[in-house]
Amino acid sequence: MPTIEIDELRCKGCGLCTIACPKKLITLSEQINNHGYTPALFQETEIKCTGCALCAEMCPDVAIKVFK
Amino acid sequence: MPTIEIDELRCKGCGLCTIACPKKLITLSEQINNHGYTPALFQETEIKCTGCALCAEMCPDVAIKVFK
Amino acid sequence: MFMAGYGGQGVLLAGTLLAQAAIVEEKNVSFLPSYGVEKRGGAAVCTVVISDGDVGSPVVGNPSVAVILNQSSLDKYGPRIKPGGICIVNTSLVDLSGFPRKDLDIIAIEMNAVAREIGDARMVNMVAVGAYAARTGAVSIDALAEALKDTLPERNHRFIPANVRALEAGASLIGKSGQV
Amino acid sequence: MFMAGYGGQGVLLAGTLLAQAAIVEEKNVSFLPSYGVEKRGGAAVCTVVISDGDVGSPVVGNPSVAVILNQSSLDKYGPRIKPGGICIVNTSLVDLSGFPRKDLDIIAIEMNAVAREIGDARMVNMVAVGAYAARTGAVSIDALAEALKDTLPERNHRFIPANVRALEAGASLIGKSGQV
Amino acid sequence: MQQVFRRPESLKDVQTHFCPGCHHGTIHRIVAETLDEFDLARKTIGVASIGCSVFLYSYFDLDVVESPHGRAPAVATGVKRARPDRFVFTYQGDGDLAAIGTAEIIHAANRGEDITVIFVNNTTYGMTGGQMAPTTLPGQRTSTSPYGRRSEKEGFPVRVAELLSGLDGVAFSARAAVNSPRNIMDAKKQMKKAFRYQIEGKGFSFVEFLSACPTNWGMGAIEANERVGREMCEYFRLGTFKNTANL
Amino acid sequence: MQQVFRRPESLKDVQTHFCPGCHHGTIHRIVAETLDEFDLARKTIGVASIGCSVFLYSYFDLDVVESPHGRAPAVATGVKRARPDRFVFTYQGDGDLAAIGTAEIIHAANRGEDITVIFVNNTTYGMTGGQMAPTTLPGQRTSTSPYGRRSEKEGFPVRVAELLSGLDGVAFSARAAVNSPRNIMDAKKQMKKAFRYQIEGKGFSFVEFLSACPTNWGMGAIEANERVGREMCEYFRLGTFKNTANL
Amino acid sequence: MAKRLLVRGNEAICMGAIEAGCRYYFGYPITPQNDIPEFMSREMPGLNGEFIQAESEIASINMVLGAAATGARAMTSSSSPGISLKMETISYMAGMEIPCLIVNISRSGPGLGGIDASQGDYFQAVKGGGHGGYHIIVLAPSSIQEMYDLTMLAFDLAEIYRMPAMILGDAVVGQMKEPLIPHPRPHRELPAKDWALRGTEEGGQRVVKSLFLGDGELEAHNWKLFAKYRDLAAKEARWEDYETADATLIATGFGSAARIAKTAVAMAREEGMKVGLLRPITLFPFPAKAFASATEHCKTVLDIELNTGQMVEDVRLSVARDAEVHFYGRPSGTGSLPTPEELLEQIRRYYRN
Amino acid sequence: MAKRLLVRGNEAICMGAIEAGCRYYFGYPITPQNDIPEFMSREMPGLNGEFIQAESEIASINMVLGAAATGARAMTSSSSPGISLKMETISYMAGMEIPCLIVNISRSGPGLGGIDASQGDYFQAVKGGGHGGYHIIVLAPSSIQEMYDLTMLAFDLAEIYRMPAMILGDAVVGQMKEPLIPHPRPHRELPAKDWALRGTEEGGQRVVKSLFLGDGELEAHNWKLFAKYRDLAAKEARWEDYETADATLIATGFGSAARIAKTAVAMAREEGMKVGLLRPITLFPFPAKAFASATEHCKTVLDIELNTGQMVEDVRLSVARDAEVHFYGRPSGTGSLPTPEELLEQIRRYYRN
Ligand SMILES: Cc1ncc(C[n+]2csc(CCOP(=O)(O)OP(=O)(O)O)c2C)c(N)n1
Ligand SMILES: Cc1ncc(C[n+]2csc(CCOP(=O)(O)OP(=O)(O)O)c2C)c(N)n1
Ligand code: SF4
Ligand code: SF4
Ligand code: SF4
Ligand code: SF4
Ligand code: SF4
Ligand code: SF4
Ligand SMILES: [Mg+2]
Ligand SMILES: [Mg+2]
Repeated sequence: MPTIEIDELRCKGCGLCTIACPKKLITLSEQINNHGYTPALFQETEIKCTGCALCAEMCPDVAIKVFK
Repeated sequence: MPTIEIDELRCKGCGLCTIACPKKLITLSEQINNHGYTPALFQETEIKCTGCALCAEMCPDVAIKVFK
Repeated sequence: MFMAGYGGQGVLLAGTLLAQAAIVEEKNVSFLPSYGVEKRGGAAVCTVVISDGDVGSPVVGNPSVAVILNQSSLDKYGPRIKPGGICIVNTSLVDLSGFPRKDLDIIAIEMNAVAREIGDARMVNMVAVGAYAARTGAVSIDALAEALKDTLPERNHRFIPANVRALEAGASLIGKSGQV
Repeated sequence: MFMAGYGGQGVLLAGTLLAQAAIVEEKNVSFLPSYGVEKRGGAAVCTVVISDGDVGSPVVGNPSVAVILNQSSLDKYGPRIKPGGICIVNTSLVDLSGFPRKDLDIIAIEMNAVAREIGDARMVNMVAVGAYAARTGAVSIDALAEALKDTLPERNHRFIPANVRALEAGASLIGKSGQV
Repeated sequence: MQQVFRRPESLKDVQTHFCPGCHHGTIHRIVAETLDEFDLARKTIGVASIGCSVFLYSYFDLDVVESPHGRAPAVATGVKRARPDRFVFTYQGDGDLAAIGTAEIIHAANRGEDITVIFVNNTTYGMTGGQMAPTTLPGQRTSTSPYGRRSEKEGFPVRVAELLSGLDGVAFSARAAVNSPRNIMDAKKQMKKAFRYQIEGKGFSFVEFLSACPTNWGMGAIEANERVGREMCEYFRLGTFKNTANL
Repeated sequence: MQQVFRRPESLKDVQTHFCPGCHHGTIHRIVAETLDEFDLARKTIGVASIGCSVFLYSYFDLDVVESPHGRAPAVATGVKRARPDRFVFTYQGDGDLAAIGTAEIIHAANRGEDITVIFVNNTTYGMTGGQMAPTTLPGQRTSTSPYGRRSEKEGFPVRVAELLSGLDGVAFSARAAVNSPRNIMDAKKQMKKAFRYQIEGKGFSFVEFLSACPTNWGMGAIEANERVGREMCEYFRLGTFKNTANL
Repeated sequence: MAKRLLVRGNEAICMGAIEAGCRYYFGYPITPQNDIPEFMSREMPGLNGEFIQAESEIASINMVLGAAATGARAMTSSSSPGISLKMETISYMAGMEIPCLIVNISRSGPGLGGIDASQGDYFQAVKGGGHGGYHIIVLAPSSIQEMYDLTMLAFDLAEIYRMPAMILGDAVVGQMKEPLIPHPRPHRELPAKDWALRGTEEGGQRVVKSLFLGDGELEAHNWKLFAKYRDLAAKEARWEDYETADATLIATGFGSAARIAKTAVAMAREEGMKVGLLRPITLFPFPAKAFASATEHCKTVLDIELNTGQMVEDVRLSVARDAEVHFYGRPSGTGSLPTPEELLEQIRRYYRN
Repeated sequence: MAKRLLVRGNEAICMGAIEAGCRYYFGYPITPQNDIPEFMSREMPGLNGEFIQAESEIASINMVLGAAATGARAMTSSSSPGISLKMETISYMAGMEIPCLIVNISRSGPGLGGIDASQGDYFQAVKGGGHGGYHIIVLAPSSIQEMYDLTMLAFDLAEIYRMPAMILGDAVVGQMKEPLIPHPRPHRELPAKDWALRGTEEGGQRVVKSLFLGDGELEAHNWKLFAKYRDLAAKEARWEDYETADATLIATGFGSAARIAKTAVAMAREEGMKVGLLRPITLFPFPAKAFASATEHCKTVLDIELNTGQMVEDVRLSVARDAEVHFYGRPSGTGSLPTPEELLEQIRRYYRN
């Protein structure tokens, strides 16, 4: 099943992946990480990740790996 | 009667007036002037100067006065 | 006086406020900021020298008072504080357990917590300044309150009361226990 | 040795030729050109120092020999010639009547006329060099003739005979009268 | 299961200093992917300019030379002439390329140097704190146009990709944006074309990237990203302005 | 009998240092006539550049400031901003304007500075002895392109009038030649239009003059004059490239 | 007590410039002096002045050249690499005798270096980094009040001597905030600007240029400039003298280094050492006589600079022949600003009773 | 006797550069050095090298930076105003430790000035006209043979010390023709260029830069550069000593001025005066020790320069404490080149038996 992995330490919480995902599977955390950012969280609902990698393409920090 | 006056000391003998005059009334002298140039000479023949000033317009050294 | 934290904690604003308060009290003062090349996430550091006479060097090698707002600042600047000096630490973000110096008067305040308590998490810097002022007497809380007018841009004057509350909260922690 | 004229008289070529001839004779030499900012009609001046030993200064304040090709050069440089020195003058273009110095060995040559006589009006510079060489013995006419090969670009080598004739014509004027 | 998206090899696995949502990161990745794709990384010499991208060597695993502000095209010219067998690119901001470096970019382009120029237009001087750039939009407030850019005194934004395409030496000139996955795909295609021009020795190639600078625009990352599509793409038309060999 | 052609008043009655047949003289006269015509001479500040026209102040009876090589448009910007009530023009060669001064001309033009730029294109560096210029024609031999300009390494001649007309700040841009009485008449018209733009406060105006440099082209004056019409006018098209107010 | 404002050094320069009547600012961004163009971009429009962010440092100094050639007070500011780019034009302006103000809030080098406070540009400023052997007036403030006052002075001296003037500061005096007492521009007799361009309707032709081709003309022009420099040295050298009268060691330095050194000197005095500070305020003209006379009695000088040794050459050229000049340098970069404690250590090292 | 060619100084530089293996020339026209780009434009194509007439002096020095960063021998040449424009990049190259050759056939200034021989750029060349406190190697030929030989030396020293080198000449040594004996480039041990860029396929990443932001990094880098300068002074100072052994007056000067002075000294000797000449060949490193030891016994020094006084500061800083240093300057311009007779007059003025 397609999925993604977000590198919490690389993520700067910009949120660009959240608007890129056509399935709206990514949100920003409420918690601040070590660098002071609120990183992105991947959470599947009944809608599943298609592995389209649009989120990863949008991520300026190359913080997302996509598997399919 | 239209005529022109060539300032011998300003003339650098470039000859551009000679090709500009539609009546071919200007030639270059054989004699070197004080600055080492062969200045232009105005000489009417049976053909007369029309005062068209084309020679003066062409002269880079503003060495020609035109009267009409 | 030396204050260090990370960008966004309001270190430079706090330093400016202190300097302005010194002016209110007709003292001499210098405020020297310094921050990393990166615009975000870098360290923010400033030195404020308050004096009744001439202010000499705006750079201080071994400050007698340091206000430390985050862990990396303690690690970096902790060793430089003058023996016998005062070190005011934001223990919300700093773990003092590994800090070796015993020759300092260490004042530990959970500044983030205090700030949250008074209702504005961003007021950590004001809590720190309040504590500093109360502990050292370098400037009065009144002068600080007065100075806020010149320090904050007009459009932020509506936040002055909140800032004053934070200053007072910081001061009161000193006042309460003499030594926290 | 100092040579001055106006641009177009071949002063720099003449100087280079002299320098090259000195090399042919295994002497030391320096050639220093100088000319006005304007590309045309300016003054052209050069200094050639020939020596059996080291050449020191390429700049000479009071040359012992001067070759003067036009009037303005005489006016400007005449006064600088070393007392007792030699002054070779192109009287085709220079009027010596107003020249006050009596302490010089003045050699007057109608160089333009001489050049025209041998058939090439542009050879004024060569006439001058020939006269100079003959008068001072600094270099031989043979060395000059030899040097022409290195001085003139390949495509002008066909003019070498004419140049040599001019050199010789200049020299012969000295030869003939010892002192013109 | 297979990894279908990964960090390109020529991009080092380190945290960048770029602000959250800064498109420099995206553009870095696109450049790195293209280098990987053509297997160029190990025969490349990169030319860094002065701006937020000055740390090129910290992020790209390439030989890199730093150049004085605005001079990267001249430096790249020197590199390429000395090592014509290497792949050479510059990476420059709009302050760097379109202001102080105007003469250098125009003449490197006009000579048709066999290099690739990557131009990041974020309508401001990012590194120095958001001053007005030659590409700042009319009315845009920056730290040195506090009342908004007044075109009658400060001129209009320079459209560099179009300007350069007017020079005979330019083989390829295009403008791309990275504000949406779709534009990113297009941007990669333009980057590939530009690289192919150099690989095939066909002359000067140029890609302008519209880029967000959330920090100096005083916007959140998402809002800044939207501004690129809304305001910038309108003034700076995306597309190919010159493509001499039709690659 | 009446004098129908005379030396313009703002041109001093002195011999110039220009070589025989050099078009700088003609262009000087055209500029002076236009100044006279609009009665501008006494409220003008001229900006001289470095090149054969460096002695502007010796020939024009105007207040003049000299500018470092290539920087005349920046100097003129400073003059005009400080004295907006004065008429300000620069007079620049192709080495000066199109090489070292590229950034300054492009940005003064782009800002739409209210100045007039007189650009003399003679396809070479006249004053320094005939080196290759950005405007040197393909194949043209110069002292630094001894084998002829090789476009593949040295690029193509820059068409400045066209290039500038692509900038929004430019109000008027034209190219003229002075190689025949007819072209001289046209050139005067272009000069007048350019001046009117500034007089009416309508923005940046620019006229490029094709010009002969017999000395460095290694030609007689007449032959050089002919080359302008034969070779230059072909590559550098005469005409108006921008005329925003249709003056 | 007059109203004291808490002002950043860079802004004090702007306030001084505006008070001095400067209405033309041309610049280009570079850290750590961006406060200056930013301040001027806010203020100039309202003052009927002009602010241009030019396409480069070269363009900006040439805009200054143009504006100043009309007699207007004009300025530019930059930091080290940007100042290097201005060298050609500064040489022109010196040769053309155009007054103006150039601010260098210098940063650490060479090359791109860093943005920390540095004094690596002393030679460039004082000896003439441009070609042709010229000098400009160089003032080195060490407090915010001086940033303000010396800016006004710079404009006046520039006009009196018809030459460019420079404020040479760094990130310490540029970024620091201190109380500033603004005051009206002090009155100084200024010569008429009979050279300024304005169109001949106001008189005969005026030409502002540096090209001199007549026989001997350029040499005479150079000696004329040289005479100005000597005049400046005689009349305008300024320095701060702090406790040197009985000193057996004199510390010296300029700008921010001197400011730090002063505290070290005070600390030394507290320890009973007879130490003083002689701080050049004008770097050009260099206060050579002050050094000569101070070293009549005090034979040990310790020069402190944020570089590997520049002003020390002028100190050595100025002191009495038998004086010893020591040097302590911290070429700057991140984390390299010396502290008063560190300088006190150096004083102890060379101090003899 | 080997074949002697009559060669112009500017061309001797080109011949030396080509013999030294330089195949990359980038320049921009300016009098009086146009022979150099013109020569190189003729020769480079046939030698499989590259000649670019760049759009400006700034572009040319940056092309040099790029080519030299790959380890190639590259050069540029210009004259004073053009050299001023290169200051920023020269500071970069010093900071980046890139070897290269810069030729300055300097002209009279300041500003546009004139095209006559001048030594007004000594300070700029030697003290570092760019920002940040760096130095470059500066060699001052005074004959055509030296133009050739020192050009080769400059390339080697630049590589050995990894820094830019400059030939500082003027129109006299640039335009003058003298016999030249060409010879193969002398062998010198050169270090491996393990820093040169070449693409990582030949090893790990290489970066050529001058930005150092780590704590203390830039300061350490500056001290490292400083150590090179000291090393240079110890190992590479070169000078000509002419009859100084028994001299009671030593004349000094560099380049063309020294050449003229040498004849004046010879004339003085002929008059029976004990006069010598000490001519620095390397201006940086300055041969300070030669001056110190020569002035152990000879207490009068007469420095002659084509400016209002520049090298004289280094002479003063170098001589024995009790030596007197006099200065005679002719800031140059049309008609201002001093003659040997004139300098002899100056020698007489200061000569004491
Ligand atoms: C000669 C010089 N001038 C100015 C600077 C300061 N400076 C550093 S980066 C920069 C411009 C940054 O803007 P841009 O090129 O648009 O890049 P961005 O940071 O926006 O990506 C400037 C002006 C410098 N380093 N050198
Ligand atoms: C900074 C600088 N670089 C180079 C020069 C030398 N120089 C003088 S005039 C000139 C160019 C002349 O060419 P152009 O601008 O085409 O004018 P022209 O003489 O052809 O009319 C040059 C390069 C200079 N004076 N200053
Ligand atoms: S791969 Fe596609 S579907 Fe999956 S999280 Fe990313 S954008 Fe959403
Ligand atoms: S785009 Fe990347 S950096 Fe931004 S929030 Fe998503 S994962 Fe984090
Ligand atoms: S005025 Fe006309 S006709 Fe008369 S000479 Fe001149 S060109 Fe010829
Ligand atoms: S055009 Fe003028 S300069 Fe030329 S020959 Fe005729 S009169 Fe003389
Ligand atoms: S300042 Fe702007 S350009 Fe620079 S890293 Fe931040 S967002 Fe990107
Ligand atoms: S060199 Fe050329 S441009 Fe200069 S005056 Fe002579 S002909 Fe005219
Ligand atoms: Mg930008
Ligand atoms: Mg030209």
